[in-house]
Amino acid sequence: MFPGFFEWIWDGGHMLFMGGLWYALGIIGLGLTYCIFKAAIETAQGDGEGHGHGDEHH
Amino acid sequence: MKKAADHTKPKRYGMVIDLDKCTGCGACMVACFAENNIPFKKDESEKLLSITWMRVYKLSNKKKYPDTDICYLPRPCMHCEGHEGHSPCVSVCPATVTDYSTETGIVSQIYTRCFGCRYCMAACPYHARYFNWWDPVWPKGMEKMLSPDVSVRMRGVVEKCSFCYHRYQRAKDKAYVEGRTDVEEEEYQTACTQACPARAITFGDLNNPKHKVYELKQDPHAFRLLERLGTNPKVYYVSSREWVRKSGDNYLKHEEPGHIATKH
Amino acid sequence: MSALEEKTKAVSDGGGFPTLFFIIGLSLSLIVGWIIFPKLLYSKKQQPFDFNHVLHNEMVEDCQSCHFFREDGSFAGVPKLAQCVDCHMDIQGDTEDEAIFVNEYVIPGREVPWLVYSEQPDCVFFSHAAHVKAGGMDCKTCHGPIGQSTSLKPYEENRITGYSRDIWGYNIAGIKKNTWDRMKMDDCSECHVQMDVNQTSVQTEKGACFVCHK
Amino acid sequence: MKIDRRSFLSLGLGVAAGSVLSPLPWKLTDDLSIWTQTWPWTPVPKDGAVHYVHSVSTLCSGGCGIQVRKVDDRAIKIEGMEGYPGSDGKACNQCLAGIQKLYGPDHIQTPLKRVGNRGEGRFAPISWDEAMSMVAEQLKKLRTEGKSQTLGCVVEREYGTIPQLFKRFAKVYGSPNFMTMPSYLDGYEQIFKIMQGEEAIPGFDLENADYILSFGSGLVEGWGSAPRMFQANSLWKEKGVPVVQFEPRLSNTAAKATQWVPINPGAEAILALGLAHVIIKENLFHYDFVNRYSARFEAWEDGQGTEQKGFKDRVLDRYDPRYVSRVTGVPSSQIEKIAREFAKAESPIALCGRGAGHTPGAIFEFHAVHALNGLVGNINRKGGVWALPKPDYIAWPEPALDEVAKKGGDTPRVDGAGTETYPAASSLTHRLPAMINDAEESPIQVLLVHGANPCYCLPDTETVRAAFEKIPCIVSFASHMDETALMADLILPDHGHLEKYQDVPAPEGLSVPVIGLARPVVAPLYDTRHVGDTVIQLAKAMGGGMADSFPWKNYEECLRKTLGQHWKTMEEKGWFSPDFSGPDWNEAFETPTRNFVFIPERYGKDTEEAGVSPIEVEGDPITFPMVMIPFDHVRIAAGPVGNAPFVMKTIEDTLLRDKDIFVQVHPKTAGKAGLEEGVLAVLSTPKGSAKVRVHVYDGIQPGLVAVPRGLGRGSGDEFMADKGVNVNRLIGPVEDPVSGLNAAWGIRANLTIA
Amino acid sequence: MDSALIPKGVQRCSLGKFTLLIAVVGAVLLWGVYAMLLCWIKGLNQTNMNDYYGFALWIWADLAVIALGGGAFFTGFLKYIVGKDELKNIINYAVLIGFICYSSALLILAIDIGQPLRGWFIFWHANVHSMLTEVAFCLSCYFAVLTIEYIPLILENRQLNKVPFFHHLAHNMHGIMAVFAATGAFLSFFHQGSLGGVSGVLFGRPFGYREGVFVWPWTFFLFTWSAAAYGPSFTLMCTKILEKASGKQLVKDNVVDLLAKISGWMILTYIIAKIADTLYWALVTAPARGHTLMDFYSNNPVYGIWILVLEIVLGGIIPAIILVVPGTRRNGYLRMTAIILGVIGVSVNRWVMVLQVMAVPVMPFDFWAMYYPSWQEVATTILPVAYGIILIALSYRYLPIFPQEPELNPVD
Repeated sequence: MFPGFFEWIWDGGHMLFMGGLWYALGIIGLGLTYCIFKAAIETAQGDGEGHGHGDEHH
Repeated sequence: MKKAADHTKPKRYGMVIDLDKCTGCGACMVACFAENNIPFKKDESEKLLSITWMRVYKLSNKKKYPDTDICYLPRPCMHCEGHEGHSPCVSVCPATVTDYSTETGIVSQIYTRCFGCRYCMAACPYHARYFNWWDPVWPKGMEKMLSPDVSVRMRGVVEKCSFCYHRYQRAKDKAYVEGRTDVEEEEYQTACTQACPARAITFGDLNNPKHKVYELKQDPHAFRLLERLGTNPKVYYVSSREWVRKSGDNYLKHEEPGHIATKH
Repeated sequence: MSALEEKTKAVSDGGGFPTLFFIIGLSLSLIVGWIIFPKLLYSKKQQPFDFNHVLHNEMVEDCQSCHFFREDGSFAGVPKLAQCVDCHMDIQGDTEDEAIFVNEYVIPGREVPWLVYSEQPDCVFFSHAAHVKAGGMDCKTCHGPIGQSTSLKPYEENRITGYSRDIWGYNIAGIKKNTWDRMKMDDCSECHVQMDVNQTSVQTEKGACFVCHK
Repeated sequence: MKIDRRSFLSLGLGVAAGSVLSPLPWKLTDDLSIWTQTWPWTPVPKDGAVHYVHSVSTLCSGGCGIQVRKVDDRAIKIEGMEGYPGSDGKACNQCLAGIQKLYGPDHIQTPLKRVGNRGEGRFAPISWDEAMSMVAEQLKKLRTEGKSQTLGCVVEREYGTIPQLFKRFAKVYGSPNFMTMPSYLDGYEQIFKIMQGEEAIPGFDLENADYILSFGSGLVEGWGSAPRMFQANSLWKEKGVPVVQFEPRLSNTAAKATQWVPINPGAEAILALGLAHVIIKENLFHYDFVNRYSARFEAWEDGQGTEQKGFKDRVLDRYDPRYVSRVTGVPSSQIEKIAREFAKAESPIALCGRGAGHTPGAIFEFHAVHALNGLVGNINRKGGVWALPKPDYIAWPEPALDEVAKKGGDTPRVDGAGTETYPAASSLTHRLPAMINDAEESPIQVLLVHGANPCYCLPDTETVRAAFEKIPCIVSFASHMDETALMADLILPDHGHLEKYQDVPAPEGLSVPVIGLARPVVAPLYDTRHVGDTVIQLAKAMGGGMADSFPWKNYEECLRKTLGQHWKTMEEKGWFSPDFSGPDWNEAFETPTRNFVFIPERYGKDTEEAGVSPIEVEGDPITFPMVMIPFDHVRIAAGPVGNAPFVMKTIEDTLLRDKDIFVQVHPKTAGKAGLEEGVLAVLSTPKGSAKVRVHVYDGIQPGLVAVPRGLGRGSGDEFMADKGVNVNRLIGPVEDPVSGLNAAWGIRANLTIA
Repeated sequence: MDSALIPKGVQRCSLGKFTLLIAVVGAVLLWGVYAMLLCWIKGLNQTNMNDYYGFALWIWADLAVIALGGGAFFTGFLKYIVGKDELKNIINYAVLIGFICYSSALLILAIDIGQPLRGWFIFWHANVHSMLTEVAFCLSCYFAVLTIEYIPLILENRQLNKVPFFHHLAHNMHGIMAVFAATGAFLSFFHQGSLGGVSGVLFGRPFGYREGVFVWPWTFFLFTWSAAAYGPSFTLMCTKILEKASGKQLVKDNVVDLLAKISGWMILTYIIAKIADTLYWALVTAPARGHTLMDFYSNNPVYGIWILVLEIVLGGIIPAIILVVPGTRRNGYLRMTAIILGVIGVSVNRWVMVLQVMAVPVMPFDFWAMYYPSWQEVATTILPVAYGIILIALSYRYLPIFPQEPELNPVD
């Protein structure tokens, strides 16, 4: 799964396949982290009321 | 600090089974059960749930009385070489449980690594792979007969014939202690070969001209099972009967066995 | 509302307390994971009696005098009673352990139930012959300086797996300093890759599985 | 301090983050997976020093030379012993799986006393002392009542020190009723007596024969010593030796043969005589042998001075190929062709003994087949049939017999063997049940059974059971629970086959005499006792002359003394081969004329008139339109001991599925009866009926129903018990009028949908 | 009672009626859970699988739900990447169905393997050459994506959204949803394909084996394509079912029409490719291995040539035509017929690629292996259906799944 594992070989197959996987995981992970942090900061700043969703506390 | 001592010439262990001699007695199966700690349960008559690394199939020429003929065909794991070691099962295993060794040409199966997805079983056209549907249970006292050379398998994993690889390991140990690096033909024989009372099974290195199998596989009546699929199996069969040879593979109506299969 | 409570409320509104709680949680679980967990994971067992390798080493040629190869190439491992009784028919020295040995095992003819630190799982085939005879390795590389020990350490058994702690290594993070600190598959493989031993696997281009497995 | 939701959440997040950064989750995941790799309940075999012990296995009638692989003190695996005569490095399935009999759950662990009804299987453990004194008392009582002849002993085979101890016991006790279980060897025994004048056992030099005619013998189905036969078969393939198999069903042997010749069952003798007809007519017989060393080939004068037709004329008169073809169903051209090939071969050999040879068959058949060997002069010759002397290494001093023993010993045997009616027979055990059932009081009062399993193996097992019900005291020496032991009052368990010393005259059918040595591979696991010791101790307990006739301390001493100088060889090599070089033809025959007699004295006037006709099977053709024939399958042990679990595992699913046995019928037969592959059906014979499944098989003569032997065990471990049907339950004996042997090859039957 | 949780501007049935529905379906769910536990505790001997039938009902269900769940990735792809904005009115539901399908698939895999506690070996000791490894990786990653897509929906629940953090989180996640959707589409393309590859690479099984390009057999592409083609149909079918169940129109006709049209064209192109593949396989691939097409469809009690006709004609050509031709597509009944036929078609395809592959004998002396599932297998296969119904019911009741619902069903 990671370079250095018994099953790992530095060949095209592993680099492409695992590269693709880690790339996808990276995007998901980073995206999610970004959302959470941004939401946390926005919450801390208390400007949660202005997004214009048709919600009741507007 | 590379060490060359262990590099012996690559081998391709394989078998030649003489179907004319095989009487279907089943001694190969029994010897295999005992050698490889194969579990047994109360009812083993449902063959699709019965673990037999070596299974003896009964073939029929499907002709009417009195022209009927039958032939037995022992089927161990074929240890397919496929294309450069990519046998049907080796390449599909998701967890690198099963592997092909270029040193011996043996397809290995590590039970403790297997998590039981059974993809390899789907991949094997010979049905040489078996799943442990049940926990293996030995009646009280009978676990005494278990051999320490072969690991006992747990429920939920796939197992198959290993060409009694542990015998190769043992033989190598003996060679090392005696100051040799390689094992002789007679030092490494599978349990079924050893047991076959008809001496129908011959086992050895298909690459080694000194081994009996080398010559036997070149018999004009030799064939392999399902050669046309490109599995490149290492078990050869010999039969003087044409219908038996034709039963070894699928042919279209107009095809003749000898002309189709890519030999050796 | 007390002053403290007010403070708390103020802090929690301002976001100070969550950080504190986060840190509390973090350190708690770190302590549990790194210190308490390893203690719980392993049970300590004592050997039947103590054994002094140094003392015995002085009387024999080398390790293989007791830990010998059989003719068929297999390795005998921990000596059986039959080997020990050559000298220990009766009590030789004045240690309490020897007295236990002679009285409880030699006289009734009972094998000593030694707990083997390096006992590998059943799926492992380890060839001593390949390493010692063919590879010319010494015992220490894998077993450490056990020959210089004057007493036996307690045997620690993993409560879940039932295997000796020596396999995973004493460092819970699995970090090793010496070659003999761990006996996991990767440790075997590391050396095999380095020495280019049986690197014949089609799948991994490393050691074929059936070299070390059975 | 107020812990609100937010603090709680933070704490949780902290714990989660800390856990991820600590080894706990990772190590636990890893350890859990390792836990699954060897569950606590998965046995882990202990390693140790490997060594091999050579022995001879007594699980099969062949007597396979074995080597047992041991790891420390555990027996792990059985393999063949290299160099052992006959089996040479190989062993049969039963013997290969023998470890399972050793450690298996049906190994009897202690002496048992019956507490339930006969056959119910309820026993209570008792001590050896108690058990021994119970038997001794019974025997003493019987003897004082002057009924010593009512002691019966049943063993599997006659040879070897253990059966001989029983024989001696019976003799000094005062009973002639020492019985052995039926087999094709009984037929050969009688044929050697009447045609060659010899007390002999057959040896077949199959390795050197160059033409094999088999009259239904299952050469690769357990006939003789299985591993030896397999190797012979392979040798034939290598050398191109023609093998012709006459059989109504395509058995494995037939499939392996060069030529399978389907034949109407029961007509084998006529076919053999048909072949003889061609050989004689075309002058293809062995002149030298027939002219110089045989008698009654040509016409001869009998005691009254009347001229009798010789074998030649009788055969020429009656068995011309057209007639034979009609009776046997074999085309006459084929008969002629095979006869010529057979006669022209260098060492042609003709064999009989159906299947694995569990039943003897008609004496005519043995006669006709053996006459073929005589015609080609292939007797006591390389590649031929040998009359081997019975093992004579057991040379114990003649016991002194007291009055009771003499009186009892002189009474006629219960089974009629050796009486005027059946002078050539030495044992006719299949007749015993009827004798008991017909008598008011059982003529057998105490029955000792060792190594044999009459309640399973004798034909018509229901009748056998009924007879056994009538015997007041049955003592079994079984080491594994079997059908007969279940009927016993007392079980004095013998050691298992891997736990004891024993001489094993083996292997069956080999052309040189060999005595193998079985030896203890492991120390006895349970509170069992060597049967030899038990017999010796019983004799001692009887006191007087009986005790004196058994002068040995124990069995081992008896065996060592008996084997004398050979003991050392046996210990080292595992066997010894007594000197034997066959006598010349001019010394070979001990008939009054010192010749090979083509028409024996007892061949009977009646047969001369009527000619040989097929043995009729029991049952009326209207109620039972089909004919059932039992067949042997190499993966099913049909002898006293049933299949080990490993062997059960090899049984094909066209023979047994779950608990149902399959019977084989031709598609036409099935079609007529409205049966299809796999359906449940009722197989009925005059002896009873059973639920079976149908296997439609092209390789069987229409009208026949073939049933595998060896299933339907009523005892033993869960792996073999109550699976399928014991074919002996559905078939009865048919007595051969000349020999008294059981000549039944089948029985009329009906197969209807269930 | 739970009115505070119900989205604004819509009407829902009474809590009692709802609870009854959940209870009934829940009972089925529990039955499934019981069977699942049996399989875990006692092992796979609880199933009727055997050494010839190593893949059975479950794997079919797995492949089928993943194909049907393909609606999520393809609708997402269309909305976020291609820019079909109308699809925002159905994307939530597509995501929900996708989430159910994928979570079910993972659950099924966890039951199907013989050693669940070692299941993670597939990641840890991955063999990158195995199609199953690719399936496992992409499946779990894509499941993560679907979870991410589903979370903001949950957070939009009236009460949850009151929590500022959740409110912001949902908003932010919506903001970069296109990135997730793109990643999801990428992953999905691959794992749908690898599922096709699972049987396509089995060169020991002439029935399943297909040639292809590089490491990918044709089935790799066919599976991706068919999932994209039939997935939206399944979304539409589920929408229709929910509309029937709730008695309300939830999505506007133009949205349905658009998705049906796209589905139709996809099916059409797919079925042409499938026919080409079948012909090549029947005329070239199989004969080269000694088989005729009819070898695969005769001498057994179940698998006749009808199965090929059902899959290609009834499940492919006919729905394709109905959905492509505007006239027939706009006819509600015909459209629904086409959609149902399509769903059957793709399910049959997955069945064939799993179960028939196992059933066809390869060794000439072998026999057709027939198999029927045990009740434990059936129960564990129904388990996801029950779970899906419950999740849809809960989501529909408490989350604003259908943006057009208030407009289409104004509350008095």
